[in-house]
Amino acid sequence: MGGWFTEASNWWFLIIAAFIVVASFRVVTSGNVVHSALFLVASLAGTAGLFLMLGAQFVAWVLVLVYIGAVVVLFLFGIMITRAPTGPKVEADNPRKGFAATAATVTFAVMTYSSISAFGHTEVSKVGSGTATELIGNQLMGRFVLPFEVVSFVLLAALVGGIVLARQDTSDDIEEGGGQ
Amino acid sequence: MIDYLALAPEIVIAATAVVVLLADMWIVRKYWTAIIAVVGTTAAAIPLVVLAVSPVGERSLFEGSYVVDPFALVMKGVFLMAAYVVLLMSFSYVESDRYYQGEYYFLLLLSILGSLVLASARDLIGLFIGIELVATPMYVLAGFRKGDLKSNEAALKYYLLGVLASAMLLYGSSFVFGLTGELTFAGIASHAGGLVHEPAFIMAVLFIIAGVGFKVSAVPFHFWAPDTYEGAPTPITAYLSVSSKAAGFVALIAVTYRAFGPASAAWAPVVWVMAALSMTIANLTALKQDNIVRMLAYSSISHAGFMLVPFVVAPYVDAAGINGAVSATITYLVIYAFLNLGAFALVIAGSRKAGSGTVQGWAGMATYAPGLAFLGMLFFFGLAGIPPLAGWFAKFVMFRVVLTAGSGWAVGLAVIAAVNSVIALYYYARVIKSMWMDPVSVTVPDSEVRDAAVPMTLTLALGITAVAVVVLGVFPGIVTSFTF
Amino acid sequence: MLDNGWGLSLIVFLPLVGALIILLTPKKNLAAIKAFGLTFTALPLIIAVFLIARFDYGAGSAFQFGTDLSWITSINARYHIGVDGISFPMLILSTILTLLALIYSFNHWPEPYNPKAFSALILVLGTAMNGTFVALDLVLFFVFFELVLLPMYFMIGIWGDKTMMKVPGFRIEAETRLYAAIKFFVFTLFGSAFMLLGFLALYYRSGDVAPFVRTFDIPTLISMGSAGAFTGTFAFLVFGALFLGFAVKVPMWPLHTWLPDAHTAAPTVGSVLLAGILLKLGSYGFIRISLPILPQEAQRWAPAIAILAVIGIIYGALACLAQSDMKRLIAFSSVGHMGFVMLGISTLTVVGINAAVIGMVAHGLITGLLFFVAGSMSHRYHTREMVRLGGNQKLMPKMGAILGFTAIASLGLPGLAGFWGEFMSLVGSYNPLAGLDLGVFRTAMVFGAIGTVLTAGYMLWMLQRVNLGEPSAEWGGHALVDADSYELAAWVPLMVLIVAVGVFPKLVFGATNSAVVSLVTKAFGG
Amino acid sequence: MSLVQFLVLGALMFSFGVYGLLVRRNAVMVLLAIELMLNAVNLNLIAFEAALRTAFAGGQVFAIFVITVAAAEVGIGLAIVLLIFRNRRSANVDEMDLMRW
Amino acid sequence: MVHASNGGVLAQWAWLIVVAPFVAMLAIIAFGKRMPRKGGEIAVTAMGFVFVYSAVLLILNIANGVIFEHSVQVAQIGSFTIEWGWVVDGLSTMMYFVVGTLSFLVFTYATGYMKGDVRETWFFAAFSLFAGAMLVLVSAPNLVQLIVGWEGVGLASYLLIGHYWEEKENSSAGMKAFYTNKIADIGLIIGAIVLGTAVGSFRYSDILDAAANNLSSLAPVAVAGGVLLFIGAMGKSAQFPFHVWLPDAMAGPTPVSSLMHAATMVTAGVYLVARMYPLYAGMASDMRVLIVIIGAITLLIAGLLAIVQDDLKRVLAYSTVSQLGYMIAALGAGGYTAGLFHLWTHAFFKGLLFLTAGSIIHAVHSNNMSDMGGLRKKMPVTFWSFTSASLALVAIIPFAGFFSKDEILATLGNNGYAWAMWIGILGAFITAFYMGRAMFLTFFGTYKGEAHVHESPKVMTVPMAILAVASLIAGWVNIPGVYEGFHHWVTERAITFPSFSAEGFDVAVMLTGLGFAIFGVIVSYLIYFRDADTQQARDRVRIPVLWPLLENKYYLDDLYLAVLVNPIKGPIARAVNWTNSYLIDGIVNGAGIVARYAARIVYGGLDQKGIDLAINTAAIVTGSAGEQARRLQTGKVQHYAAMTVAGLALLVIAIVIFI
Repeated sequence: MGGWFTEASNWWFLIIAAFIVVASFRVVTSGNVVHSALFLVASLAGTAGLFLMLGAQFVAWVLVLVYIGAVVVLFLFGIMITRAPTGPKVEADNPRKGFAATAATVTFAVMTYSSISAFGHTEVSKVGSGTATELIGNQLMGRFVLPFEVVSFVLLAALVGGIVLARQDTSDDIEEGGGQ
Repeated sequence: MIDYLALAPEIVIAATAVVVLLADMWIVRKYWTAIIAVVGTTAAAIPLVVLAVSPVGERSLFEGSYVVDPFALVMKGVFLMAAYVVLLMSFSYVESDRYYQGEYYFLLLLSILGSLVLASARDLIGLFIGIELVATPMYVLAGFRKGDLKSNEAALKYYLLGVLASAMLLYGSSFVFGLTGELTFAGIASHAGGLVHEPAFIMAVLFIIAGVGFKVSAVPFHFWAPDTYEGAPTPITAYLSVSSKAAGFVALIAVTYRAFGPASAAWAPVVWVMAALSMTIANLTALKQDNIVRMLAYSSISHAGFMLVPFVVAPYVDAAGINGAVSATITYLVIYAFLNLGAFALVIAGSRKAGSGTVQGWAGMATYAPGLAFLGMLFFFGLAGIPPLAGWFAKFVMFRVVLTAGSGWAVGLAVIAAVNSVIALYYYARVIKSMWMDPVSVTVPDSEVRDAAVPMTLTLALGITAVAVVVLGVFPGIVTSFTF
Repeated sequence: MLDNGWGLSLIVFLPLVGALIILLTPKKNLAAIKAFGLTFTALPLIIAVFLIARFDYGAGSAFQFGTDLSWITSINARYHIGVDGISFPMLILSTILTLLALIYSFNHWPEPYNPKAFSALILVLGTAMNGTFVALDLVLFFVFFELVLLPMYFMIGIWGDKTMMKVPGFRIEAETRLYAAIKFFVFTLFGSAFMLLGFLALYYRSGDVAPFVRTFDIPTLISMGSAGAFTGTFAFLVFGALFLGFAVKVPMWPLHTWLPDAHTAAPTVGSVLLAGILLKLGSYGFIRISLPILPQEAQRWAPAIAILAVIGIIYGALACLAQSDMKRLIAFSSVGHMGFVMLGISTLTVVGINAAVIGMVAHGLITGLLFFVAGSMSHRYHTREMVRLGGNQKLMPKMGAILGFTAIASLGLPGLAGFWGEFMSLVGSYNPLAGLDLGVFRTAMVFGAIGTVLTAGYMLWMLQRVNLGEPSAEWGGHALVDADSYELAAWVPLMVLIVAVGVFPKLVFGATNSAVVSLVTKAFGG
Repeated sequence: MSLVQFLVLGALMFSFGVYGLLVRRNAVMVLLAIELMLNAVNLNLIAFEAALRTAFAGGQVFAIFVITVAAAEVGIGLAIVLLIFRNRRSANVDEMDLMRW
Repeated sequence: MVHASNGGVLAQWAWLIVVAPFVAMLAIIAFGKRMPRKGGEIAVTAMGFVFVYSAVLLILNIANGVIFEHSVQVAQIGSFTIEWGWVVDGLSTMMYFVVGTLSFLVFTYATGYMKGDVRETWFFAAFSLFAGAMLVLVSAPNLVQLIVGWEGVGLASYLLIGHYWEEKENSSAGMKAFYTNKIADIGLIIGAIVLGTAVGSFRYSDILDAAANNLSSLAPVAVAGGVLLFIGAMGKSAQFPFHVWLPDAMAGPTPVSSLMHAATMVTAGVYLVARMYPLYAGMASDMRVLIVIIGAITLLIAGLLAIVQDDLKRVLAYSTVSQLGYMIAALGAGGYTAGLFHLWTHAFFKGLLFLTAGSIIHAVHSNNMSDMGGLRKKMPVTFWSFTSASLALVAIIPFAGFFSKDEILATLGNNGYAWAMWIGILGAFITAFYMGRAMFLTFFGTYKGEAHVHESPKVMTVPMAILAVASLIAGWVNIPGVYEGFHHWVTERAITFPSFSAEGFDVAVMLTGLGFAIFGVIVSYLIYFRDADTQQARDRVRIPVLWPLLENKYYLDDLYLAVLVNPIKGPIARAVNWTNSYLIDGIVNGAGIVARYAARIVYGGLDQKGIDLAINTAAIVTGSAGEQARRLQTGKVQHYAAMTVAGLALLVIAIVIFI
């Protein structure tokens, strides 16, 4: 273990990891939706940093763009529109914290245990020098072109579906439905 | 060079979806979108037939990550058939409520596309994307009765639990990738044998099975099903209970046999537990349901349990035995598909006539709608597995596989299944009893509502399924000639 | 042409065709419905009679008029049919009873009045019953065996007895018909689910024996079984599974409780067919499947079966003595009579099994007729409570006489059909298959003989309460219609047959004996 | 760097996600929690890729797909939440139990 | 079996006499109602045919003994063969004749007696059924056919006893008869099974040959089989303790009592024992003493019972039982001929007694002797017939009964059953006593009834007259030393018959028996003639000799009363009666009650509350389990998620641990 601290990158990891952990924790604990969203941004950013460390620049930037750029903004929109409680509220969480914590802990324990047992001694190689983005591009256009095409339909479905659902209909629809 | 023939069905469906979407912008009479959808679905069957008769037994694309083999073809056939019936069921239903018809059919078609992709997907990414494409439109469609709180709730529950499922699936997939460095099932299988006792691997496998378990709505991953089924528009419920479930089973077959086949010792016990729980808990709960759709939801869960039963023999049998098990599940799927689609079509027609979807509300239907009552007899007793209605053969092949495994565990499960099939009879018979033997319910609306003719398309859907139920019951060989 | 499978196939499926045609005929056209019903139940009987002439009684052990076509290739289940000396009489019986049942119902359409559906159900039932008796493939057998359930369920549930009854154990009251219908259904399905498991287990094992092809073919399995292919715990459990399936149907004590309710609730024709044929499916299954395929296990199980059978005999008789409801009494009498049948089977001897077959035939004729008469009487009196009846002989001499005749036949009077089954099964159980425990079986014989006395007891008692004495004040004045032409048309043939079989048992034994002999010699080495 | 450290971090994020999924009342917050879980998956994939360096960059490609789909899901999810909020003036998931048993 | 012939065509067509009654029955059911005599004539015709044919056969047999047997196979079951057939040999011809004659006469009588009855047609149909069944029984060459006839006559007697089923007692009496016989038949059936299985055939010939040749497979079961068969015989022949049904059987019309419950049917048991005689004489001889004991007990207690009856028919019924006791005892003691001979004579005079009783009841419209008296003048034919029959029964030389009874006593004495002989002699006294009593109470003294009395019509009196003659001469066919034809008839058997000769005259025994009989008559005269004083005047004129006796009969009376009569008439008889009606009858009826009680327990307790309840409880449990299971579905999505995660975690942990 001692040798572990001699690696500079590990120090970087510790810093980012701590940051991520705190942010992620706050995401699920803060009573304020907006704060949660912003904490999510933080933890995502941290993750992106780790990606860079692991040499996945392309994915890192995709993460930053797609998430921080699009998704979180989307979230904020959602929060605004739904006028979700923005101020800190006692009832932000339901009373089942204890159980939830236990479940989370168990999950964590299981995952950690099995991770260690499987990869206890595996090293991450070639820090910094990332996978050529070119390779990813070829793969996406070559071997994974079908999923790539299909995922576009997923996005299309999400788009259309989102519009259909979110769109404000004439009020009578609601009354008509509201009953049964 | 891509073999476009192999992809033709998917392409046709995708194209149809796009056409529907575009047509929806200009066409005023929205039912044209429906007709386009039907035409497209029918058209997609043509390349399927071509592929089926073509001498090339198995077409492998993209380095084996996408394969068109008899299994895939049969499943695609099932999906298209189910889609066809669901479309027929949808017409009158969607008209009757003020829906976004164009979008409705567009999303439905996309989901179908997803199931087609899933049938051929042979790597984790394809699996994931396929499942997502099947599910995502369904999240929307489940909530398509926007004004109806139940429908909203259905959508939300389905969505949240579905995403949770995806997360589990992905987490498991990531570990599988990490452990094997492979994404294709074949590649994974080549490593799986050595990893049987690797906790990480077992965890990954279980996470994946859990993720897929959502789709097949097997206990303990079934909770969304009853509520979503009840809340969603009935044709969508039918689709969920048949196609979506079938897609789930395709995925399950893919991961269990294809990817983790050599490690069956790791997952067979899990499936055993899931099967036993699904059959028992769902049946017991179904006993207490008054809402027929909800009852059917539980029944479909218990049927999922029955379909899971053949999986448990995997550790005990050779390759031929595995094929037998797969065939059994598929056979069950096909027969169940007809039965359940028919049942839901009946629910649409019956609820409209009886003005209620509860068992009591249907009381005495035989007196004012003998035809529907007769069909109800076919479908519900078919689901109960009473010869000569198709259901018996599904259970039959299932039992057959289990007993040919000849292991104590398998036989034990068979006994549980046998007892459950008796319990199941009870709640199916309850509906029949109410339809045939009880006095007409007071809630039945006045005569012109109740004597209104069943819409033509719905009648067609009922007819197709009913004929299938009887014919397949008497000549099950028709199914097995494809599935075995 | 008729004896290469066509004949039997027609016998089996003509009624089904008739049912479909009837479903297509308009409700109002009662005449046409009757005509079709008559045609499609009479034709099978005619063909059957023709086959009687063609049947080779010398080779009663061989399956005749059969055919063997592929059906479900993937699981090697075949459309293999044929009759031997054991199934042939049962087939004839079922064709006859189906026809008579239909004729009878021509002017006894039960409430709610719906001749179309009702006669269609009778026809479907006919197909199911005939099919079970000719099936020589386990899957085929299973399908027909189960197909019986649907029509009977509806018959009881829709046309059944509408009075309320207190359901034992539940706090609720239920309409008799509903309770009985579902009870019948669930019981039988429970049994047959395990029966199916048993079949599949056999199928699985049959792959380990030359020619190493898994098969459902009954004759093949029989030859395997008699060669000792199925043994050990496996076979023991399989026999148990089959036992569950068949014993529920027979019904054997203590699985009998569905029977009184079903019979009491069912409409007359339903009870007739239920008692006349359906019960036989179980005992027939024992003879056709359990015994020859699992001979060793049969020997292991035989004492248990014998004991249960005797319990059934005594128990059924005692239960009869406690009845106030005429139909229910007759229903319980079935438990006793089938007890004799099972006793005969359990002896595993030529005599015993012959006794079982003739016992089945006789019970079919006699109890069928009893239910007919009981039904007609409750139709007249609107009650089945024996305390309210009495003096029937005065009010309706013909019907009273027929009831008397049938009751006497039912108590096993020598010279009438009922006697042979009881007597020969006692003979068999005095001298069961070598190796079976003499003590058990001879005790069984004594109790069986006592059972005959009790049978006489409740039958004559019923006669006294129903037929004899002065008519109660309730009916004294009434002019009740005596047995009408339809009823006589349905009953006289049965009476004739009862006497004929009683005086000339060769009518049945002539066909069965050689079959049973070869069965026993093959399975138990004589 | 050891691979495990990343996996443990991922596990932690995932567990936080699970916690949030179970306790948050506001639907939007539940969605956030789910995003957290998906992100954990991404971290795993990238880490594994870094450890394995597969010829087809499987991990990273997979991650890209995950990100894309996740985005799509979020869109749908928010739409559903919006719809519900419109109909019942609340986005609290634990108030929705019209259908049970 | 000396000069046996096969009887030729007559024997081959003998099956006609079996079939004729059944044909008659069907004809009566078919056309009876439309005929002037309601079908009676058909029956009589058929019986006439039977009578003639049987007479011819008998003559044929006397001329040159006939031994003929033919069987038609009606079923082959494994090694067993079921056959219908008919036997024509000495024994059966004798029975044919008895049945034929009595049937013919009684049927004729009945056409008069039953005139205008509610169910005349029905009566004759059932009566013909009886005759047919009886002939089936008698003609049977094997045990199965015997059983068929046996139960057939049982059925007929059930139907005819309950002929007036409007009153519950009558139908109950019929049922009682049927049950009692059915119970005894368990013995018969199992016995048949035991013997049949041991020998491999139900044929008498095979069984008896086996018995004669000491077949090894038969040896172990011979005695058991014998006992079982005898139990059956006890039932049919109303032997103690199965005799209880016979008195109740008197509920039937008198012709029925006469033909079935006196002359023929009740002798079926005797016939069976005689038929199987070689078995009893041979391998099963160990149990013969049992037969004798049963016979002796029966004849004694039944005789005593007859004393205290007021119902004339019951007197005769008990007398029948007691006479049957004689026959059984004789057969048990080895008196094959003696037993059968008494059967023969008894058939005539007891049949006649019932006919006369019927004729009286017909006139008086009452069964009770307390309503009769002084009928001597009013119904002369009846009176003289009754007298003749009574003398025969009391065994006064030269009436029929004398010879047969004497032979029985002699047999008992010579074959080492002296005690039984003395019982028999005592029985003779008792017989004489109760017959005298019946005689005097009925025909002498003053008429105490209301109905206007008149002699019966010709159709009834003629048969009575014929039988009166018969009961005088019937005994002359077997006078030891003089003419022993009867002995030769009945020993014409197809089987190797244990050789013995009819008992010779035993003067001592004869005289004792006779003496006791006469003594009995005198005693009864002295007691029951008392109510003749109403007629003293006339008697004084006509029979002055009697006067002094009448004058001082009182102190004699005291003597008799003190010494003899009171003990017998009082405690003993009453004690027996009590035992009979409370103990044995009680047991029989009690059995019924117990069965009913058990039934109620089994059904109400076990079936409904036990098994059914158990099964339904299973249903309830399932239901409530469902009730619990559905509670999982709370409707809260986060509960679902939680349960899902928990379930998965549990699965993972379980598997990780267990694999």
